[in-house]
Amino acid sequence: MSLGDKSVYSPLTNLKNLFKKPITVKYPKEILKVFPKDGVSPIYRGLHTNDLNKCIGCGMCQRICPFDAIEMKVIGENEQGRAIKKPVVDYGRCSFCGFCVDVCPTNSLKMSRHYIYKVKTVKSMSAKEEVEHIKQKFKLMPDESLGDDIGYNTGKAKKILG
Amino acid sequence: MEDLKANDKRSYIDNLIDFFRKRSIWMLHYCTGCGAVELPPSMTSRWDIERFGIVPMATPRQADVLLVTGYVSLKTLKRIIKIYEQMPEPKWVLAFGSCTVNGGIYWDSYNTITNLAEYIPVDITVSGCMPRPEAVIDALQTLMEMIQSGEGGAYKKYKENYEYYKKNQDRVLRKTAPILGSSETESIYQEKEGNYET
Amino acid sequence: MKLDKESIIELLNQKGVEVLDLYPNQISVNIKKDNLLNHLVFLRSIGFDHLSFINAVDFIDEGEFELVYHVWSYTHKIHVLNKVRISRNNPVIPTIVNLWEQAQFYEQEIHEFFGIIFEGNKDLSPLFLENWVDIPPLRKDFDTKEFSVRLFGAEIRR
Amino acid sequence: MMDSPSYMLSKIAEKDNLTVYELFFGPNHPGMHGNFGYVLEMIGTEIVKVRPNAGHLHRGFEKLMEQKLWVQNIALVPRICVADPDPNEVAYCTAIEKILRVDIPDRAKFLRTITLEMSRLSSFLMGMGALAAAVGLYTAMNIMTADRDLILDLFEWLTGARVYHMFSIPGGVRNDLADGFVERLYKVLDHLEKRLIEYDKLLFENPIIHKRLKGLGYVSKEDAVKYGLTGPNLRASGNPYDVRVDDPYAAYPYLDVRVITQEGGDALTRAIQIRLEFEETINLIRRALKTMPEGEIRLNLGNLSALKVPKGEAYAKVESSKGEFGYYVVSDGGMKPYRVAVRGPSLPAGLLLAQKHLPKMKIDDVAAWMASLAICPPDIDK
Amino acid sequence: MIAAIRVFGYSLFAIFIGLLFMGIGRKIIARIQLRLGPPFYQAFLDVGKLFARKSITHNFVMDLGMIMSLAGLLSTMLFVPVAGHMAIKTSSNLILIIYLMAIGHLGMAMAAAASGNPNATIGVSRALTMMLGYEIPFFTVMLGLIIFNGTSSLELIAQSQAGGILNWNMVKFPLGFLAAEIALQAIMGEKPFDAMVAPAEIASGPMVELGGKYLGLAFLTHAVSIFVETGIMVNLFMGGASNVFTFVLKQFEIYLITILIEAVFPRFRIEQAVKFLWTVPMSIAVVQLAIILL
Repeated sequence: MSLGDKSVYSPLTNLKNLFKKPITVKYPKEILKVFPKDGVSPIYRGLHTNDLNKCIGCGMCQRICPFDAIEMKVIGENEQGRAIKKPVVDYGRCSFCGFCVDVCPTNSLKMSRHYIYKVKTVKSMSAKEEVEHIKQKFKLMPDESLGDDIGYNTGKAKKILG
Repeated sequence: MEDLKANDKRSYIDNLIDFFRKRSIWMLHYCTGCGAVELPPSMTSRWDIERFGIVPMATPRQADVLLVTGYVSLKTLKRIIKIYEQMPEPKWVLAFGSCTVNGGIYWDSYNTITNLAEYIPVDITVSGCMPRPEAVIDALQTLMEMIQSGEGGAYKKYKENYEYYKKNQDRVLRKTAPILGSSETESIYQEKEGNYET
Repeated sequence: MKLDKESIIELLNQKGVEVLDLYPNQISVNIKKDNLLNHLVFLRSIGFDHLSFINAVDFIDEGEFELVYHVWSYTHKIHVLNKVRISRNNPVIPTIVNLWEQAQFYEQEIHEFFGIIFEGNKDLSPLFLENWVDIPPLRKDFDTKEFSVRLFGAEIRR
Repeated sequence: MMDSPSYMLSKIAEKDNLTVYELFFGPNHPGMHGNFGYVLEMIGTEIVKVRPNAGHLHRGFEKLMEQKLWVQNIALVPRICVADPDPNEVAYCTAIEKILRVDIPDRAKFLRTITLEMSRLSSFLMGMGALAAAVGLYTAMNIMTADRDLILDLFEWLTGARVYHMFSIPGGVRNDLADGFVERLYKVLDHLEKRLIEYDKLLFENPIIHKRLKGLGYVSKEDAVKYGLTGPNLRASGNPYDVRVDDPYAAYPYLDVRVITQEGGDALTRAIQIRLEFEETINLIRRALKTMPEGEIRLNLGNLSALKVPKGEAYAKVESSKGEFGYYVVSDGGMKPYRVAVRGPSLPAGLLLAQKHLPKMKIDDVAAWMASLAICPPDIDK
Repeated sequence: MIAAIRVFGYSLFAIFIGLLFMGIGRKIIARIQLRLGPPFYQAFLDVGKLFARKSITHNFVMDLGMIMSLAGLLSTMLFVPVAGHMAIKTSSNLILIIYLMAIGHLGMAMAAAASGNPNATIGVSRALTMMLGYEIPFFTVMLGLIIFNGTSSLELIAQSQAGGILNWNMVKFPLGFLAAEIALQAIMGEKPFDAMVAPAEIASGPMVELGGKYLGLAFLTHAVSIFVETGIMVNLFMGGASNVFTFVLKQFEIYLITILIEAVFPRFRIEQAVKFLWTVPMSIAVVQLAIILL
């Protein structure tokens, strides 16, 4: 298409948009209907979910995480007396890159298609307590609760990071 | 208009004023960090937060809510504090992204702060390494509910804990202690009026 | 007229400059500090007129800074890395602002991050950092993790 | 210089002792794109002197990258330029692959090229929208940003994230096209081409746009090369140089990239240049999709988290929508890069041209001048 | 006493209509941009919120300036006949109306200049230059109408166009209407001529330092100015209606034209705007004047 020369009437042709249907996605009531599954993309990198009985607490995700967002937390002892460790993701550091999911040997750590997580201010707290409060609330131990809607799910078998 | 019913402890006038404040939040047109690239999609035709009455305004005087989107470098922190103090009451702060909680991906950088709540009171902190437009709209909806129920009062905290915030701000924005001769010079935590005031 | 890589290497060897052939269209050249200017003037005369950018690398164990002047020729489609080694304790090098004006900002940036002084550059004021009193941050002996923990209270995990 | 208005104005100022006042076209200004600032010394509405006030977005990338493993930097690198993240990933990976002297499989090359061109489309849309908003045409900005969202949906489908894709890794790309992706990509490209007619009518044939942008920020053909301008700014001044043709990478050797140049060099030519390149990018993606081979999408470089790049250095260039993005990577054979230096395309345009163009300009054109040069402050500060 | 109540009633009516038009205008612009847009009563919500906020003033000149600008506009409104009847029985002299309108803009200029922000002073200088720009073509068109009707009272001009559309001034003097329409675009500060509140250049010009109640007053001033300017156009060219409802409808038609132009055109630089205003609408108005005189 060649670029026409300038004329006063050409912008006025855009007024026909008045009679077209607006393309707004009315978010709280409607959601995105672009992908095979409604909402976000089928392989969306959202908040983590972790299948706690498949997870062997090997710490591979902790080593690959570029920003030390994952910390292995001891949550008990197994029969041989060795500590059972599970990853805790600090969403104050996580960049949602998905490397931890790529290197997970047992493919237990996955990323769900959920992305809403927020912390509101607490009126009664003073400023100093508030800072700690926010930092604590953003450290989540991923478990099966978000597992209903799996998004990014690769695992070591796909040999993405070798 | 169901949210107009006067609940017990707040008079009808308070509810009406909160309804006005809820339905016409004006945000400051200032993109502090990289999260600001998700604001144009939210403000324009596809997600359109103007249907809630949320419009970007040019100056702090006209703005109600300050969106801190993403990381905050030292220079930006100085401007954010100045802008926050210029905004008239009632004002709110939304912190987007992981960089405002625990430093995010620049936690070990020498030029970005780790937690925004140490310097100015934050109403809602949203997770996401750049929250997507739906998360932005969800955060703004939560802010609207907080305003309607009178819960959004973080700006009152700025006055109550002013010396805590001021101490943090001065600690960060004043000159940092030089490492060159750092062995004998006192560390900046002892708050001694050193010879830094050049 | 378009020269290919071999003839350019040939030309540079005549000038008494040792050339390393890195990649199909990239060669690197080590030059001394004092004939940096006329080397760049020569390169520019044979067609290398695009200064991509200047950057510095801090080889702390050899006690030297290495300044790399990236020059590209639109006609020959060749990229030349001109490397200059200067000592680390008094890092001084002549400026090339009168060859390319945008070098002014690259030199300001390098001065701010490495502390290298460019003789002849009128304005080496800091560009990015505000009232910074520490050692220039991009030097290898500046530890950004320790700085971030001390000033901003970052948590170190491992 | 003698007859320039600002010189005469300063003469008048001395006579009538008008004070030169400082105006912060600073970080918080609706006309400012990104978090950047100019301190303008002005008389009336005429700018006499300008001082750039950069550094608001400085996060010290080059220092952080020296402390992370080779593959971990992939999560850090796209954050350098927000509008156009993919060239950073591809340039960083190409530099590593140059040092490793490996050649990635063809399908990976094509996937990288398609993500680069899609990111170029989304950045052009945002650039044109920002230019329209700078002169007050909010309708164009609204519709262009909505169309840009369609491309972000495709990115979300291909890579899993809207803006920061972290899609290419040393040795190839992370995942392959989902089925149904190519059909939707064709549909979006046709929609954009249809919408282009509307943009022409609204923006490029608008007489007031021509009046506002004609002659603003003129850069001659030789000056463009001398000042180090690259990308659409260089080609709008008449120089037919494009990194995808001069120094091809990824799949560009297999595709014929048509370089568009225009004589003119002012803001209007740059705006039309971006529009023509937008149209050419759509056709380039279609050509790439047709000739995309099947096959492997990653090279097996062993365990990437223990990747050791041999001693050496390399400079890799990528043509982003704003110009030449360069990565100079130095490796000392260890697990972490010894030094990564990033060349952002907006530094010559944002800092040097500001000294050249702004002093004789009025305050009303600063926003339009900056949008026409597509200045992206994050890649000045890095 | 009755006059006081009528004046108060008229002012509330003008503010209500103005805010209503602003809300509907924003909705139409949103629909042109293919998006949903705010509810039509959004302007009332904005004004309600603004008056519930703390506001910061720099000096008393800023307070008085804002009040003066609203008072100036409201006083102009009193002299514009709305469907034949007016708040107080006076002559609705056209020249008096134009003089009073300038007071409103001067009030805003005084408040903005007192706020001390350089952006505001640049905005004020632009607003006054723009006033210079649009008044000359607008006066020429009115001069033509005054000469044709032999009277400068707006009421009589309106009555002279009674009966059918055919003898509306818009039909009798199409060129005059076109020139006045372009000038109206500048009077209302809409897009091609909105250099004074250009957010991208001078951060919303005169309203930079106005927050809270002052911005509320500025909103009301803008609402009344919409009512007044469209009212003048309706009386001059569309034969002021018999009852109030058709008057408001005609006012909305005029406002609709300005909104449609605003949605699809960028803004001129200030000197381009004045040059455009002094050449294009001015020449049309002079031709119209020549037709009337011959």
